[in-house]
Amino acid sequence: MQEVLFLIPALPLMGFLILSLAGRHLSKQVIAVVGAGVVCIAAIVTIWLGINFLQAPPENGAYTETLWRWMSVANFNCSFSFRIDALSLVFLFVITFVGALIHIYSAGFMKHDRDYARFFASMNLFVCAMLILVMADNLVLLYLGWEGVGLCSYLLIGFWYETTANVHAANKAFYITRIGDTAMAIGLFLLFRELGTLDIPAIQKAAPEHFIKSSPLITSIALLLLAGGMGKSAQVPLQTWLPDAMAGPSPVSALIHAATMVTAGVYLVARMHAVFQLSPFVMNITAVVGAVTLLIAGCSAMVQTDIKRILAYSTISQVGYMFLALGVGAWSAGIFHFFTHAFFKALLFLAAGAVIESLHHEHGIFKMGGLKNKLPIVFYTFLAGAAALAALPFVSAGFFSKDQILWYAWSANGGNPLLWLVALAGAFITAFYTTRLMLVVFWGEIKTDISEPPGRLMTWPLIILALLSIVAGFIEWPHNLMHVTLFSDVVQKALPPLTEKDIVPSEYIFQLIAVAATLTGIYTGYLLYKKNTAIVAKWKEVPALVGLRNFFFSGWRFDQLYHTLFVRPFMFVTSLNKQDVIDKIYTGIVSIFQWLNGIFSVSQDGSVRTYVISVLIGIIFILALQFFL
Amino acid sequence: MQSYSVLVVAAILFVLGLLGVLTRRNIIFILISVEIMLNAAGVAFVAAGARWGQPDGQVMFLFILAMAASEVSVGLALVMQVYHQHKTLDVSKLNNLKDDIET
Amino acid sequence: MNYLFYISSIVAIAATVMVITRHQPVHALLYLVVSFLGVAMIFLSLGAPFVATLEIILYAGAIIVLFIFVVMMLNLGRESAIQEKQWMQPKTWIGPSILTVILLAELLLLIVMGGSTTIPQQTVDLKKIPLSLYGEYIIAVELTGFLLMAGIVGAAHIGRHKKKYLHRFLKQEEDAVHFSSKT
Amino acid sequence: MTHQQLMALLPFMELATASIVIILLIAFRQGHTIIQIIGFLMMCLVIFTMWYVRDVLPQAIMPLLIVDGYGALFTGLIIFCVLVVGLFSYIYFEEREENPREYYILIFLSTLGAAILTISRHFISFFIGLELLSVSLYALIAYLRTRNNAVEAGIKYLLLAALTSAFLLFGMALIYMDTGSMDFSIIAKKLDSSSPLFIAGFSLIMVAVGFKLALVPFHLWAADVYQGAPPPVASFIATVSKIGVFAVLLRFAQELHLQSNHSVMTIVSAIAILSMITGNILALRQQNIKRLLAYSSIAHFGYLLVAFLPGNSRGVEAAAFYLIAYAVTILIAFGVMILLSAKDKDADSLSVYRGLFWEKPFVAVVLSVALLSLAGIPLTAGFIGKFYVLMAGVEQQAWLPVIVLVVTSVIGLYYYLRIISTLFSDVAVVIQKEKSLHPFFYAASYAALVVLVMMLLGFGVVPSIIIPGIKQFLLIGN
Amino acid sequence: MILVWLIVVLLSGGMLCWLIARWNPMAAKWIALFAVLADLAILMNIWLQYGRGTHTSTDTWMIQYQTAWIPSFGISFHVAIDGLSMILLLLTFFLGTLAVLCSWKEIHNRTGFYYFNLLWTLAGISGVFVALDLFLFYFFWEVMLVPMYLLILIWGDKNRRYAAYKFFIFTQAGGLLMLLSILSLYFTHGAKNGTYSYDYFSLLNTQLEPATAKWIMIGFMIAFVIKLPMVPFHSWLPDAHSEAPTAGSLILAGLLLKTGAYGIIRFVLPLFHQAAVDIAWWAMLFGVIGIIYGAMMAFAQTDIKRLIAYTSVSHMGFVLTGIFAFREIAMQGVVMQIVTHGISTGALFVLAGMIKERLHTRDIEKMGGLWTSMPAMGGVAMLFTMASLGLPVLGNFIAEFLILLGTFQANVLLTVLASTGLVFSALYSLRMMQKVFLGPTTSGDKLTDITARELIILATLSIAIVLLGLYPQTVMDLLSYRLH
Repeated sequence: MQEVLFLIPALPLMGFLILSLAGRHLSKQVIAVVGAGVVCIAAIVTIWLGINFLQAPPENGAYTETLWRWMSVANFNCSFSFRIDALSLVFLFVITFVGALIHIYSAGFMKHDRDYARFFASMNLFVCAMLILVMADNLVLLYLGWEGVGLCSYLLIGFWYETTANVHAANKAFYITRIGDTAMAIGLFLLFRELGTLDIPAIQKAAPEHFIKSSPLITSIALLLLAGGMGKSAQVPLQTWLPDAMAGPSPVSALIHAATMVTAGVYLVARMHAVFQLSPFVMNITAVVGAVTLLIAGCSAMVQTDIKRILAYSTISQVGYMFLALGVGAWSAGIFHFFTHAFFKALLFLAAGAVIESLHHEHGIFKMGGLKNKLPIVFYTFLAGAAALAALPFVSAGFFSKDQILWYAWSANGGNPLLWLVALAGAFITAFYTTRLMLVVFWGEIKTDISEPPGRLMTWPLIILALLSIVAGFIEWPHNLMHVTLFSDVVQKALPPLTEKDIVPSEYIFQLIAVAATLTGIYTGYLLYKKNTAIVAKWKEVPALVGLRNFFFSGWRFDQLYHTLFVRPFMFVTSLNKQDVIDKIYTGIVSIFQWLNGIFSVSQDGSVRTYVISVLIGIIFILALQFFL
Repeated sequence: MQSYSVLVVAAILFVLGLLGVLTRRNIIFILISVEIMLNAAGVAFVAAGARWGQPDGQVMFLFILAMAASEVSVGLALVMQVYHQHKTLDVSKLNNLKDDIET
Repeated sequence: MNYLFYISSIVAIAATVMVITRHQPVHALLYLVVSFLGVAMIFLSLGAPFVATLEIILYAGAIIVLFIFVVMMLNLGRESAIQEKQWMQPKTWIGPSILTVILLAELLLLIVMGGSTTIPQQTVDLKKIPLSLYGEYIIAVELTGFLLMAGIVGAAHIGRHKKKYLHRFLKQEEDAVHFSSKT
Repeated sequence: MTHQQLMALLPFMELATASIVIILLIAFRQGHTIIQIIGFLMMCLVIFTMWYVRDVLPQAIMPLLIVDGYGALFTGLIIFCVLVVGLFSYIYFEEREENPREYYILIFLSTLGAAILTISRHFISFFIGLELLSVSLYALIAYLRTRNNAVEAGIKYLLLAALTSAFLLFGMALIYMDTGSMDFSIIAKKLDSSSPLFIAGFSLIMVAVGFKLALVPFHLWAADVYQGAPPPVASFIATVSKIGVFAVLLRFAQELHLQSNHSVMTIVSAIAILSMITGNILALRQQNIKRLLAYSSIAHFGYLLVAFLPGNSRGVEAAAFYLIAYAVTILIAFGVMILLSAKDKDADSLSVYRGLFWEKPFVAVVLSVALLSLAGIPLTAGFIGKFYVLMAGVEQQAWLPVIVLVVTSVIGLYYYLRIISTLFSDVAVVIQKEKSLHPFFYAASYAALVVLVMMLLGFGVVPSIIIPGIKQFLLIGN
Repeated sequence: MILVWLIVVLLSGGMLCWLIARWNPMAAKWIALFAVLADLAILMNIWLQYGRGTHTSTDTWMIQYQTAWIPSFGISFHVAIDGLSMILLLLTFFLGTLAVLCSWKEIHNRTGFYYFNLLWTLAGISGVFVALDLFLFYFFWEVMLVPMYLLILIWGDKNRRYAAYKFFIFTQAGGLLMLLSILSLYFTHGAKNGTYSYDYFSLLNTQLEPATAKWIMIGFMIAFVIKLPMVPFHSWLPDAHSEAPTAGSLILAGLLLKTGAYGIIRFVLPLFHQAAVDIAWWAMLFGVIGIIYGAMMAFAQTDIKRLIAYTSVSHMGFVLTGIFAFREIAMQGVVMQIVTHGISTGALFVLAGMIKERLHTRDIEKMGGLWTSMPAMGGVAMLFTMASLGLPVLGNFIAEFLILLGTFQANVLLTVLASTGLVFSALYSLRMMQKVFLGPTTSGDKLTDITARELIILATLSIAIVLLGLYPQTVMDLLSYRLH
């Protein structure tokens, strides 16, 4: 069983190698078969492996496989080795399965693109890197995957590189995530210095023994790792890259910037729970970051006009929920939300992609409209996704996962009423903007002509994902309603147990409030964008509201802030010193000598008298020397 | 007679010759001044010889004499050449050889 | 003898001062003769009659005559005197004078610091001079011969007066041009 | 004078005879070539004799001279240089319409002077040797008297040389007054090292020596004279004259143990430091190769003084090796210049050398090697020389001069590289095809250059082929 | 003796190239290629013989050869290789081969002399890596200088004269100080032990006064950090790199800089251990300054070769920091960095050369969108850009990671600062990629993508960098031959 672990990342890697080396000479069909095929096989292998895993759990809760010794210096050893436990398995499943669907979708979506091979190569590489990330047995290998997905994200955001803005967006994504990565790397150094190992199981084991709980040391380690996670998962304050990352093709947004890569931070925090648990302070920080992020991003999502940006902000916001869950100690809830979110957000992006593709690459939602009848499959699937996003009670996967988070935000040991309140507000906001999106895009009158409806390659994945968006939640029910805990049972094996507060109000009340918030949100959306659109028009004349709207629209002006704080000064300093001041020192020395040469040359004026005077001065000097010695 | 008094006289003569070299423009004068300096050195030698009661000082003077003679002969030949080529004996006109500072 | 030394020293120094300040070449040369005579007297006072004689014969006699000969040959007279006069402004000699005075001061200081012994007032035996010349210093004398030869050969070559020719074949043409310009 | 003393003096006598022979040849109206060949043979004879008589060394010819290994080494070097200079002179003068016959007399006489300097141990021989050298040089510098500025260079050299000779004499007189002898070894015995008269005397002697070696601040003549003099004469000044004078200075210092005299060492260090700095800075932007070489030689003798400072055997070896390397290098540089000189104009402007590599690769490479040697880059003798000198300096822990040496060498690199980069620059000047040299001259001068370059590289890569020889020579008489 | 042959092959090959090019320039190329390949083969053979097996003997030196050279000074021709030398020599001949290949078409004139200089530079470099006599070391140190100078001077770009001077004078200035230090060490050692020798092994045992050791070490250090280069002494590098021909840049970046690092590891640390420990903090600080300063400079450049040159400054900052951390992990990282930087930066220079060959400009403002016409080159460029910014899988990551991991144990603050280099490297690398290969297409005419010869060069480099990233242990084992 364990011997095939390497196949899972190796298959996409093979696809990448074939496509990148020989891609130019292959026909599009072959490319699509190779590109999507390897991921499908990987998915099959994963599922087979998963079934085995569930049926006969390995002894220590994980499959491991060591490929080769990577580095071994002094006391530092690390290998190319994989390890799959329940947590990894969830991620593996999502990555390969959703990945496979998205690849299939892409085969249709990208069929007119010139760089078909490059697209699939990058996608395969991404899958490979992401798989390594979640399968890594040690943090160095995890870091390898971590950076690898960053690279692929960069490559794919800038896929249409001929537009400068896309390239800038790609760079931005890379830069900002790199900041987080660097922090994480420093965290690794610190961990290694303390524990002398970077193997994950070893860390899990050694950390509680070695560190004193809440000591500054463990806090800094956890903070640094968290910073890494925040960069990758677009959490405040490192969230600004994700909305821009929508410059990439929609399948990319679906795969990387919704389903998988942005949740790498979640994975990291969950994976390193041993470290995080030792520092309640950092746990709190994580929760607060999540809460703040979900609110900020949610507000921005409310006013966006670009369909993909709305989804992007909503992604940030949903990942914020996951962080919140992790922060309060509801580990499995966070992962569960990741699980459901992967389906419905991927679905939403893919569907949005289909919409955009059909509307001649139109992104603005106010230029869409009335697509309900024109693109029925897209509409219904989108609806399923939107319902999940808005957490429509009982009929969507999103409801089950989000409800858990809301509940634990208050009731878990790290929970807090304030966090709950924020999460609740977030739920309302989410419902509101989802409704707004649906109404504007699919109802109303047609504003842009439709070219061709998406083909079957594109619709089938949509349908599968839509089904999953509805049913995926059923594996885990709130325990006061129906005791189904299939998901947490599995995941819990790899995660610490949840501890709840002793005294909490009844869970039903919370569920009711949450449902109410969602429904209110949906109604508000309906009110403003369907029933009585005049209200919005009226608001547009109030300067304060317009200001607020612009503030939200620009993502709370984080970009401008960073621009003035970091980018501009950096550009200024570098451009100031383009010619290298240090070089001036040397050119200065040279000029001094040239000047001296000029001075000395004056003595060579060809006059005998000068020469004699020089002799005279010389002897005077030499004789004078005697008197001073 | 003290030895230093002779040396003082020799030094004065020597320095006067040097002053002559510095202040005169005519090459002939400069040569003359050099002769004065050589002569001053001769005085010092003879004085030193006298002090130690040796003939070496005077012998040295003879060599100085010979050297002065040969020097003057070549020197004057050069003076003639200079005069023929430059039509002047002004030493400050002889400055074709010098550093040309490039800019 | 001491008086002889001091008087002749004063004469020599005074005459030397005159040498370096005269404008007329011939005047300067005549003062130079006086200076040499003074030096000869100093030699005499130091008990070196032989070199005193040589000083008069060779320096005052031969070398000065050589100078005078050149001065006459080049016809340096009034012109050169005027030129020197223009040149001998205070600004030209004041700087060098200061420097030379410093040098003199340093030399005198070192000489005086060097202490003094009395110079014996006796003539070095005249015989000793030729004996050492042709005894231990014989090689030096021979070399002096070569030195004089170098002087003669050098002077003979340099002093030879030749027109500037680019090439020997051009000589005749140039002569022709020269000739035509004269007529 | 004993037989052995005569034997020891034989090479010097042959040198003297050579000048007489030339006079006789001139008297019998022999041509340039004959004179050249005879002169060449005489030189070879001198070297041969030197080799022949080495067994009787050391021989002191009291009180003036001592022919020991040290003297023989430097005399040999001088003769070697003259041999090469003579060859170049032949080529040079054959091209020019100037009667070159007296030239050889003067060359022999000045060589004699320099050779005497290397073996003198007495003020009188020191003085006579120096004067013999200088008086001949006056005439040699102005030898091409009809050429522009040759006479100017001659008169400048004459006036200053005579002036500094007066200083030399006065200095000698002071020392004589102080010690009662002009014999180096007796002076050493009687010397009270802190005697003011001696210090004054030595300072005045340093003026003359400094002048001849073109040390700062007595260096100002050098560039003008190099520029005005014919290249063979300039190379003669740069090598023979300086070697001779340096040899006598070194002997004087060794005999008197001057290196242990604090004030003397201060003077010498000061001069060395000033020379290194001034020479290199003056050369920085110089466009005239002759002047540039003059400036660089100022710096090089500053370096050499660093080897002079320790006063131990290593210092002497270093100086000897450095002088050998320097002489070979300078001869190459001037040889190339002579080879490239047009009839009416010496190849002293840097523009002549532009792109030379593409026109005459061999000559350019040879010149580059010489320049690299001057700059002290490995594979060349100049490197080993500089290394030797540094070694001597470091051993003595003369840190200030050593540091100055290093820093100024770096500055010096600039102008050597400037020439090299000119040689390799793209724009090749169309060299006017004048009457080219006779093939024989080409062959001869090329052969000479090849030999010199082989020496330069040989000493640079395998210095062992010469260092033991130097040591052996220096041991004779010690 | 085989080590002498390594150098002799290059030297004589160079001479032969020069001589034969008069008649047949093509033959010169083949001779050059053959000479370098021959050396590579010889070295591989040695490696297989000595390097692979588990070394049981305590002797860390694989091969030694010693013969008298200048006995009167105590100088011998002493060469030897251990793991470190072996790694660097392999790198030398590897990059040397590529340098010959990438000059194949670029150099049209004076081919013979060109290859002469190229091979002699390589000979000097290999000499530096094997010399165990300090004099010999210095000798080779300078020998590699002159031909490199000529390479820049003759075949360089527009401003080549200036660059060549600067390169030469900077290096020579450091070299002379090193010479002074060598001499001081020689005499100090001689005075203490009575034997005067330049031999590495005998000098190793010199007991030095702390003050003396400090001064002598500073002389060595200055020479090495100029070559490395450390920041205030780096200013020769951008000029030299940007003006040199492609092969010149390749050798400069790939090998010449490494001699500085090698010198520190081989000489400074063992000879003056305590003194080195004393200045460690400062050295690391300057390393960190170099990392950040170089990166910022690289970000500002518009000349592609200058940009890459400044990245070298930044990367070499890691080397300096790593060496003075005095941790084995960091040291392994340093050696990895030496190797991988040689390959990745070398590759970038090769790419820059290829671009310049096609566009006739080095100004990145005039480039853009080259991916469209040259996807293959773009892909390779992307690979090496990523290598340069330290992406895992590629060798540079291993190097930088190990260095930082090691230095972290020595000094937390400086390591944190050094780690910001990771961010900065992303800044300049991606900017370069964006300006050159991405963005709107500017060049109207169709450009040819890489040719077969270029493909060989780039593919070799790419494979090397990936292999180093995945199996760095090979290099590490080789090095531990020395360390243990």
